[in-house]
Formats: sequence, structure tokens, C-alpha cells
Amino acid sequence: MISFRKIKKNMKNQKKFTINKLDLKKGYVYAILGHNGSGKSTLLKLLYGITNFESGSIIINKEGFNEKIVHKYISYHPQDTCYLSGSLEDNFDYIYKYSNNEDLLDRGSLNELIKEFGLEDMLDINIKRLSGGEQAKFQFIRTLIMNKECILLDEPMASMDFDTIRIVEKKIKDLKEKNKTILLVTHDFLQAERLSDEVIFMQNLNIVEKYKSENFFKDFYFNNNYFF
Amino acid sequence: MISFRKIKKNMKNQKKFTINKLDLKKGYVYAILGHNGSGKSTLLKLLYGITNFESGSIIINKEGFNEKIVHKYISYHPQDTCYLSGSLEDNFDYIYKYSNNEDLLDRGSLNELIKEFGLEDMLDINIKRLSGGEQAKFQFIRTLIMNKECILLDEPMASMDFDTIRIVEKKIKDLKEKNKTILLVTHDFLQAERLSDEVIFMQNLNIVEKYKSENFFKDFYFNNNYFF
Amino acid sequence: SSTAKGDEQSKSGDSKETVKEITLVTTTSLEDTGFLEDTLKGFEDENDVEVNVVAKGTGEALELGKSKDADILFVHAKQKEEDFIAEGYGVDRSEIMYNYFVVVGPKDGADNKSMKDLSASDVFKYISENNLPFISRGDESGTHTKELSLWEKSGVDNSFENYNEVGKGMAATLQMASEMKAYALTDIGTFLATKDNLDLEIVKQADDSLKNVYSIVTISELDKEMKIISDKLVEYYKSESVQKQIKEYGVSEYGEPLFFVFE
Amino acid sequence: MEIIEVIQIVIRSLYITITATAIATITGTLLSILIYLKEFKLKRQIIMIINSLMSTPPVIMGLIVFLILSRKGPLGEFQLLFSSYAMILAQVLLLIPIAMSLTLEYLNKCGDEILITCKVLQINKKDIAKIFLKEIKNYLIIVIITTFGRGISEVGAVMLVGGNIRGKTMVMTTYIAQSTSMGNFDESLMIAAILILISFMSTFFIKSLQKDS
Amino acid sequence: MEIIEVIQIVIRSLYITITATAIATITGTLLSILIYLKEFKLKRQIIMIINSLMSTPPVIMGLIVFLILSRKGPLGEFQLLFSSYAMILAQVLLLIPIAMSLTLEYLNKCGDEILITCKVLQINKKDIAKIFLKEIKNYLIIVIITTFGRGISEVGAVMLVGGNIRGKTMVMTTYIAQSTSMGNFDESLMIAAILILISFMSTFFIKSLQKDS
Ligand SMILES: Nc1ncnc2c1ncn2[C@@H]1O[C@H](COP(=O)(O)OP(=O)(O)OP(=O)(O)O)[C@@H](O)[C@H]1O
Ligand SMILES: Nc1ncnc2c1ncn2[C@@H]1O[C@H](COP(=O)(O)OP(=O)(O)OP(=O)(O)O)[C@@H](O)[C@H]1O
Ligand SMILES: [Mg+2]
Ligand SMILES: [Mg+2]
Repeated sequence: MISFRKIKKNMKNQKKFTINKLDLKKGYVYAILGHNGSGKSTLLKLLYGITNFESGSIIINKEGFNEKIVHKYISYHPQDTCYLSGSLEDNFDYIYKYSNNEDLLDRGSLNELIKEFGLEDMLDINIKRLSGGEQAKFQFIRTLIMNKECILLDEPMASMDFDTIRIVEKKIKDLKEKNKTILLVTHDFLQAERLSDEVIFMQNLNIVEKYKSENFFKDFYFNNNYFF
Repeated sequence: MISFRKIKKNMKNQKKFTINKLDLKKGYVYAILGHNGSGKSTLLKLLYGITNFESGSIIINKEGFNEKIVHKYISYHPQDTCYLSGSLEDNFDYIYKYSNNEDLLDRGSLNELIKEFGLEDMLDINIKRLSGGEQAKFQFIRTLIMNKECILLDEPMASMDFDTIRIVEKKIKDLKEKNKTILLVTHDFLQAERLSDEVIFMQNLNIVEKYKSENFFKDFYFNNNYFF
Repeated sequence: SSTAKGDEQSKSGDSKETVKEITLVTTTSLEDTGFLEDTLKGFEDENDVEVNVVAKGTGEALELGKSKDADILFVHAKQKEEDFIAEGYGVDRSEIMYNYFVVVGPKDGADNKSMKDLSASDVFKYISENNLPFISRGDESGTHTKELSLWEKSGVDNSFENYNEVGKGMAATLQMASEMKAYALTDIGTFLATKDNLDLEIVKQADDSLKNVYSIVTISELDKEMKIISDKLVEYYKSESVQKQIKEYGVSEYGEPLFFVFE
Repeated sequence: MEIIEVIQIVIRSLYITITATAIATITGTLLSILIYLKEFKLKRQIIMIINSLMSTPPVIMGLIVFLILSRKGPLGEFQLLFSSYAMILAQVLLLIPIAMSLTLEYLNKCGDEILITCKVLQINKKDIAKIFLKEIKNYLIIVIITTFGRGISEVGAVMLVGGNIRGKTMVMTTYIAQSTSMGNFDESLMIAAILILISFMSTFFIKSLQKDS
Repeated sequence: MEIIEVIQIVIRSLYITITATAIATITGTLLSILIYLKEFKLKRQIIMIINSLMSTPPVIMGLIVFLILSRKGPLGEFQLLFSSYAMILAQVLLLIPIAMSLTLEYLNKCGDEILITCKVLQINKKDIAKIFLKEIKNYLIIVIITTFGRGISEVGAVMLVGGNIRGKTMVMTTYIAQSTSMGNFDESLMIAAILILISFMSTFFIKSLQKDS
């Protein structure tokens, strides 16, 4: 259970990012929807402690909010792929070598995931030369390996092909089964509808509202005629 | 009219990228489809002269193939956003200040596009701090401003929101009206169907086949049951 | 502190533990002639001592003596040496040898002839009055001190336009004089040792007013062992055989001796 | 030494090193960009040589300038030896390889991305160099600080070609060297303090030019 | 001078500068990473001072070491003046600010991305420094080349604290300085050629350690 209260953050262009009240429940999949620049990535960065805020509070599982607590419960998949220098394999190794994380999935599971995502032939290639989609696969696998209770996913599927998206969606459903909390930023409304329990809709650096998914998409189809 | 003949390029991992024969006609929209790592971006990079090949030939409008000819006819929208340091506005200014391009759309059209994509409030922000989608908008506008006969688009809509995708699709249709040739890399099959005349399907660094769109998608729906 | 020195040797490992070391600080003019290197060999072999020769300006050399970083000095600035001893830093000075200062100037310089038969102070007067370029060491070295006393004796001011103070060692000063077609006061030893690289000639030959005395100054409060070595070094340079060696030093190379001994 | 003379020495030092730094960073950066952009034979080797020249002892650059400017040298007739021109020349020679090495290293790391952006923008060959200059501007600060630091603190070359003539070519470092050799350690430390103060102020000034990047 | 003596001088020079470079780059890089990672008061000021120290004339570092090691100084009893230890110490003091400035500049540019990756990987505070070391490795080459270059070519400090004792503390630069001041330009140029050759070879060697990045 994660709660945000009265968060205020000044953005450089005199605008303010605000969350008055937001509570996230364990085992739920939240889809974070909103236009470009509405503050979705900023919300995840705040929660993971990558960016700071001026006032208000975040409390994770009633324990408070600091780096240790964040790392205890949360893993983060940033919008831009980030990695260290070296090959794809090196980058997987770094996780085991350096991560402080006690919940890491074991090497066996990693190898299965690598096969599942079809990266087994790429292991010795310098990671920065991989294609956009291959890098996205790497980053998603890394996030799974981190194996945390709450998982922040910032547009993980933006550059993945259709087959891969199917696998990722399946993984997200499995995570939900395991009672993980998931925050998924996506621009794919159909995907959001398929996966989410609730929708957090953002606009102008504010959370407009948190909806039950079924209600949100009912209204949405009613008000829009986006498709075809 | 662009023709590829017997192109061979060695990738670092002992694989070979090959195009035996490919002809692109003026005024057509080509959707380039294929799995992650199938060589879509490599194809565009080859054509724009960003990466080189060991053997074979590319001929653009019967004039040959060198940087001058490429720049005369083609504009390129890379998969990763690329920009120079400075604000968003600076980056638009650089185009007019430095580009050698004689076909550039004028400042008036640029301002209209900026408004259309809702970037008018972001002009003075350092471009690297913009959100992923805002950067994608910037890059697409830049590609339009370049105003070339043939336009290479590498997943331009991957991080755009739904409304923006609608605008971009409209722009692509307008470009087709103006008899521009478009190569669009995308993972969105529905989008490809909406926009393309022909589909170039890639697999394992090879072009499997070029299809008429209607045939491709007929077969595709017949053989797959991807949706929902 | 002798044990400390032993420690340092064993640490550095680049010399045998039994070899004793003494740091002799001298002035650049003596080092540049190569004289010390040649004459010290005998002492090192005789006493199984390693002499570390450090060449510095006279001022720094005396400072090193004061801070006890030098174990013995070999310099040529009588007044300063006497002050040094009077202030309690030194024990004794022993005059070992002497040579002369000379005035050098550009080879075939138009004014050289006119200066030839003048006294040293008149040469300086001539230079000043004709505003000839002159390079002064300007570093309060023995040579510089001598030069200043000559200016005083000549009764003219040394602040004429072409007077240049350069703050360098003797050899480097001669280099500059050669390059600038200028006059300079130098000890004969350094001039002879470097004259092949110079476009200079002697315009004022040695005379008694230009005597340049080199002496060894022993430092006070040395530890016992070091004092023995230091005294031995003085004795060594005073010994008949070394005095003879000094007398003959340079004859084969330059056709004349670089130094004279007191007989 | 009187305070007025000290001030003169400080100003002379700054004049010489600032001039040399300006010349060296401008030519060095431009040359590096050209080398980076052009493909030619022996490119790798030339870069290697430039890197090596970073370790050339200043006194050697000094010696080369000395031999060129000396009466017997090719430019002897101009009688530039023991003048500030000679000192600037020696420092420029010394600083160019440093400016070039640092710039080349930076381009090696960040140049590819800039180059691709230039191609996307379809920028003229000759304007590409301008873009590189623009992009490199923020990094230039560290190049300038490094070369300035090396120049202002150098003593061997300026001693040789300048001659440390009091009132004419004496600069802070040669003055420090001289007063140290005269055993005036206090005076050396005082000038050193001034030098550090100056380099502190210039670093501060140069850094303040560096925009938020 | 005999060839065997020249070889000794070359080896001594390399020994001193390689040791100093190693110590300075290791401590310098580690310190820079710590400074970069830690938030503390006066951080900006300290970085500024480090940058300024780049312009300290070597002879001043030499003088400081001299005053410390002199018999009257705090470490006088160890009698380290006029030894290679003193020379190494002076060079280390000289080279640390250079290594630090260059590293800090690099971190300023590329550090944020590494830091975010570390957070994503949930890496321990103390292991983060390790990651930074790893990531910085390729850049380190230019740091090493720059500091080595400055060290091997420096003359003022090593002259002061080493004393240029023949057979003991004479290094290439002090030898060049001496023979140049005596007008033996040929000899100077010969040693200089050796020095450039060595720096060419070391640059080549160091560069070959740099993996394709
Ligand atoms: N320099 C390189 N060295 C090794 N492999 C490379 C290099 N460049 C590209 N590749 C490989 O070539 C393949 C094709 O890459 P490309 O970027 O063209 O894929 P793509 O079809 O655009 O994929 P995506 O949909 O993920 O963007 C990938 O497997 C990639 O890892
Ligand atoms: N450091 C900053 N300075 C100024 N503006 C900023 C800064 N960081 C973010 N912004 C602005 O804040 C807004 C929200 O950014 P954020 O990355 O959260 O958007 P987003 O909802 O994730 O958008 P996208 O769908 O494009 O990824 C954007 O308009 C962005 O330009
Ligand atoms: Mg975002
Ligand atoms: Mg791609």
C-alpha cells in the first residue's frame, strides 16, 4: 500500500506538479494514461526517488519513504533504456555482481527469460549496438529479475514488436497473479483495458482522477470514436 | 524511384544483412514491418548513408548514390531522437541557420506545426528535459520541415499519445497526397494497414518479400488471431 | 640522525647499507665545470663514502646549510660565508683554491679594444657610459656580489638602459650574453668550460682585483660520524696530492688551468 | 621586490599565458575537429603522436623555439629571442598538443551523435565544423582550464626563451624559480600565493562562462 | 655522458613518474568519485579549488615538499630530501589536482546517467563507487596520459626536491635543463628525442589498453 499526500513539485517552467491524494493497493495493476508531457514519467520518478519534491509525503507500506524503503519494495523500468557499458551479457552479470537486492530471481530464471525473449544470440554484442526493441527486451527482463512487490513500468512496450508485446502482457498478468502491484505507463488504450484494474488519468501535471478500469473505458468509448 | 541491388552488409556478429532486389516507387507509402532486430532500422540507415555496405548498389532517381544525392531527395527520422544542445527553440533555429536544405518549409509553417503539436509552451525548455513524447513530436516536426521527396520514418509514433498519433497519421496521408515517398517503420499493424500501399516484411536481416498491403493484411488476419 | 640515514638507505635499496653518504651543496659555477665530479672520485674510493653533489644558487646553498639539509658547502662568496659562520651555522671555512673573474663580451665587438687595458672598474664605467648591453646574474651569487662591488668601485650607476638582470646560473647567463651580444662578468672556469658554445671572448683579463676564492665551509652541529667525514673531506682537498690535481685540472682540455692553489 | 614590480610581473604573466592559451585552444580545437571529421591515411598515427606530444617537456619546446629564434637560427634576423613573443610562441607550441588531445578524446566519445544529427539536419561540410564548435563549447572550459594551468605554471620554456630579464621578460614562475634558488623561500611562497589566487579567480571566471548544460 | 648513464636516467625518470602517476590517478579518481557522489556544504567551492590547483606552478608543490622534508621541517628526521621519494611525493601533489579536475569534468557530463542506472540496479552506496570506476575506465586513459605527460615533462619541482644528483636523482628533464643551460643543445635534443620516443611508446601502450567503447 502506497500513499501520496499533497505532493507539490516545481517544474523548471514555472508549472507545478501536484498530487493531492493517491493510494495504491497491493496486487492491483494501475494503468497511467495521459497526453505527452502530462507528468506520467514524473510520477514514477517521484515514487522511485529519482527526482525530488518540495512538499507533501509519500508513504510506502506504512514504513515511510527513503531510498532503503524504496529499494526494498519497488523496481523501476525507466522510459529510456539505461545500462552500463559492456555487452548484453555483462549487463545481466552486473545485476548479480553489484545489486544489493535480496529478492533477485536466480540465474536459471534469467536464462529462461533470455530464451523466451529471443536474446540468446545477442549476449556478446555491445549493448549499445542492439536494436531499440532488443534494448527494451533487456530492460524488461532486468525489471522482472529485480522481483519486487511493486513494479513501475514506463512505456516498456513502446518499441517492441507484436509477439514480444504478447509475452510482456502475459508476464504482467502473471505478476498480478503473484499479487504484485504494477504501475504501467502506456499510450495503448486497448492494452490498458486488457491489463489494468484501475486507470490513473493525468493531465497538465495533475492526476485528474483514478477510475475503475471498466468505468473508464466505458466512458471513453462513449465519448470518443478513435478507432478506425 | 529508388532501387537496391544485391546489397550485402556484414554485421558484427557474423551475420549478413542482405537485400537482393528492392524498388521503391514515388508517391507510395511503404510500411516496413518485422520483429525486433530484423533489420528495419538498418535498412533506413543504409539508404540515408549513415551506415555503409560491403557490396551491391543503391540508385536514387537514376542519379546514383552519394551524400549529395541522398540529401537532395531524402529526409530521415531516426529511431532515437537526436538533437543538438540548447532549448527546443534553439533546435528549430539550427535547422534554418545551418541546414543546407533548399526545400525547407518556411518559419510560418514551422510555427503552425508547433501549435498543432502543442509545443508552443515548451520552446524555451532545454530539449533534453522534455518528455519522451515531446521529443518525438519535435523530431517529427523537424522531419516535415525538411520537406523532401522521400521520407524515412523509424518508429516515429512509438512514444506519442493517441491524439498525436492521429495528427501524425493525417500528416502522412497529406504527404502521400503530395506524391511523397514514405518508408514507415512501425510495430502497429493496424496503423500499417491504415497508411501503407505496400508492406516490406523483414526477418533475420533479410527482406522476406514486398507485398501489396491489402494482400498482406488479408493473409495476416487469416493466419493469425492476434487481436484481443 | 645517523641511524635515520641508515634506515633511509636500506629502504631505498639503491646503495649498499655500509656506504655512508654526505650531501655536498655547491654553486652552479663549480658544478658546471665538472671539477667536483672528477676530484671527488678519489675521496669516495678512499673512504667508502658516497658524495651527493647538489648544485644550487649561492643563496639556496647557504639556506640548505642553515636547515642542515647540506652536510658541507663548497662555495665562493667570502662575506656571506663569514656571516654564515658568525651566525653560528658554520664552524669553519677553508680556502681551497681560487681563480679569477673576467669580463667577457661579444667576439670582435667594436668596443673590445678600448676596454682591453682598462682596470676592471673602468671597464664597467665604460660599459655604463656607452650603454653597452650587459647581463648581470642578478641572483646574489658570489659572482653577482663581486659584480656589484665593482659597480660601486667604478662610481657609476648600473641602472642604465641596457643593463639586464636575469637571475640565472653562470652558464645560462653566458648563453644569454652570447645571444644578445652583451658583456658579462664570469668566473674563468665556467667560461672555459662552455666557451665552445659561445660567441664570446674575454675583454678584460684576470687581475688581482678579480680574484675568486673557493672555500669549503663545514656545518655546525653535525653528528659525530658525519663530522668525521666532513673533516676528512676538507683534509682531502687540502692534501698535497689533491692540490696538485687542482693545479693541473683543465690544462689538457683548455690549455690552461681552471683553478690556482695557494702556495 | 617592490609591489609595483610584482604587479607588473603578474600582468606580464597573464598577458603571455592568456594569449598563448587563446591561440592554442582555438587552433587546437579547430585542428582536432578537422582531424576528427576527415578520413585520411595515418589518422590513427597522427592522433597517437599528438597524444604523445603532451608529454614533451616544455623545455624542449623552449629549446626548439630558442634554436629557431636564436641569431644563428632561421628567424634570427628578427631578434625575437628574450622577448614576450618568444615566450608566447613557446607556450603555444606546448599547449596545442594538450588542447588537441583533450578535444580529440571528447570527440571520440560524443562526436558520433553530433555527426548523425548534422546529417539528419543536412548540414554543409564546412558548417559541420561550426556545429561541432558550438557543441563542444561547454567542454572547452576544461580544455581552457587545463591548458591555461599548464601555461601559467610552466617555467622551463619561458626561462629559456624569455631569459627572465628583470623588468622585461620576468614572469611569475621564473621569478619563483629565481627567488627559490636564492633561498628566498618566503618570497617564493608569496608569489605562489598570488599565482594560486589568480588561477582561482580565472578558473572561477572561466567556469562562470559555462552555461548550465 | 655515457650510454649506460643515459639509460639509468631514463629508467629513473620512468620509475618516478609512473609511480607518481599511478598514485595520483588512483587517489584522484577515487576522491573525485566520492566528491561527485556525496552532497556536502562547500562542494562547489572545493571543486573550484581543485580546478584552480591545476595551475599551481610545479615549483610550488616542490617548495612545499621541500619545506616539509627539509631537516627543519615536520618530516625532516626521515632525511628524504634529495631522494626519489621526495620527487615522487612532489609529483603526486602536482598530479592529483589534474587527475581530479579531469575526472570531475567527465562525471559532470556522464555521471547522472550512470547514477540512475545504479539506482535502477539498486546498488549499494559503496558499490556505486566501484561501478563508477568501471564506467570511467575508458576515459581514465586520457587522464593517465595527461597526468603522465605533465609528470614526465616537469622539471622545477624535481629539480628542487631531487637536487639533480648525478647517479641518484638526475632525471631526463633536469638533465636536459642542465645541459641546455650549459649550451649543450645537441645533448639536450638527444635526450629530448629519447623522452619523446618514450612518451610515444607509453601513449601507444596505454592506448592499447583502451578497449573499443
Ligand atoms: N554494430 C553492430 N554490431 C552488432 N550487431 C548489430 C550492430 N548493429 C546492429 N546490429 C544487430 O542487427 C540487428 C538489426 O538491427 P536493427 O536496428 O536494424 O533492428 P530493427 O529491425 O530496427 O529492430 P527494432 O524493431 O528493435 O528497432 C539487431 O539484431 C542488432 O542487434
Ligand atoms: N527539468 C525539467 N525542466 C522543465 N520541464 C520539465 C523538466 N522535467 C520535465 N519537464 C516537463 O514536465 C512535463 C512532464 O514530463 P513527463 O516526462 O512526466 O511527461 P510524460 O507524461 O511522461 O510524457 P510522455 O508521454 O511524453 O513520456 C513535460 O512537459 C516536460 O517537458
Ligand atoms: Mg514519459
Ligand atoms: Mg529499429
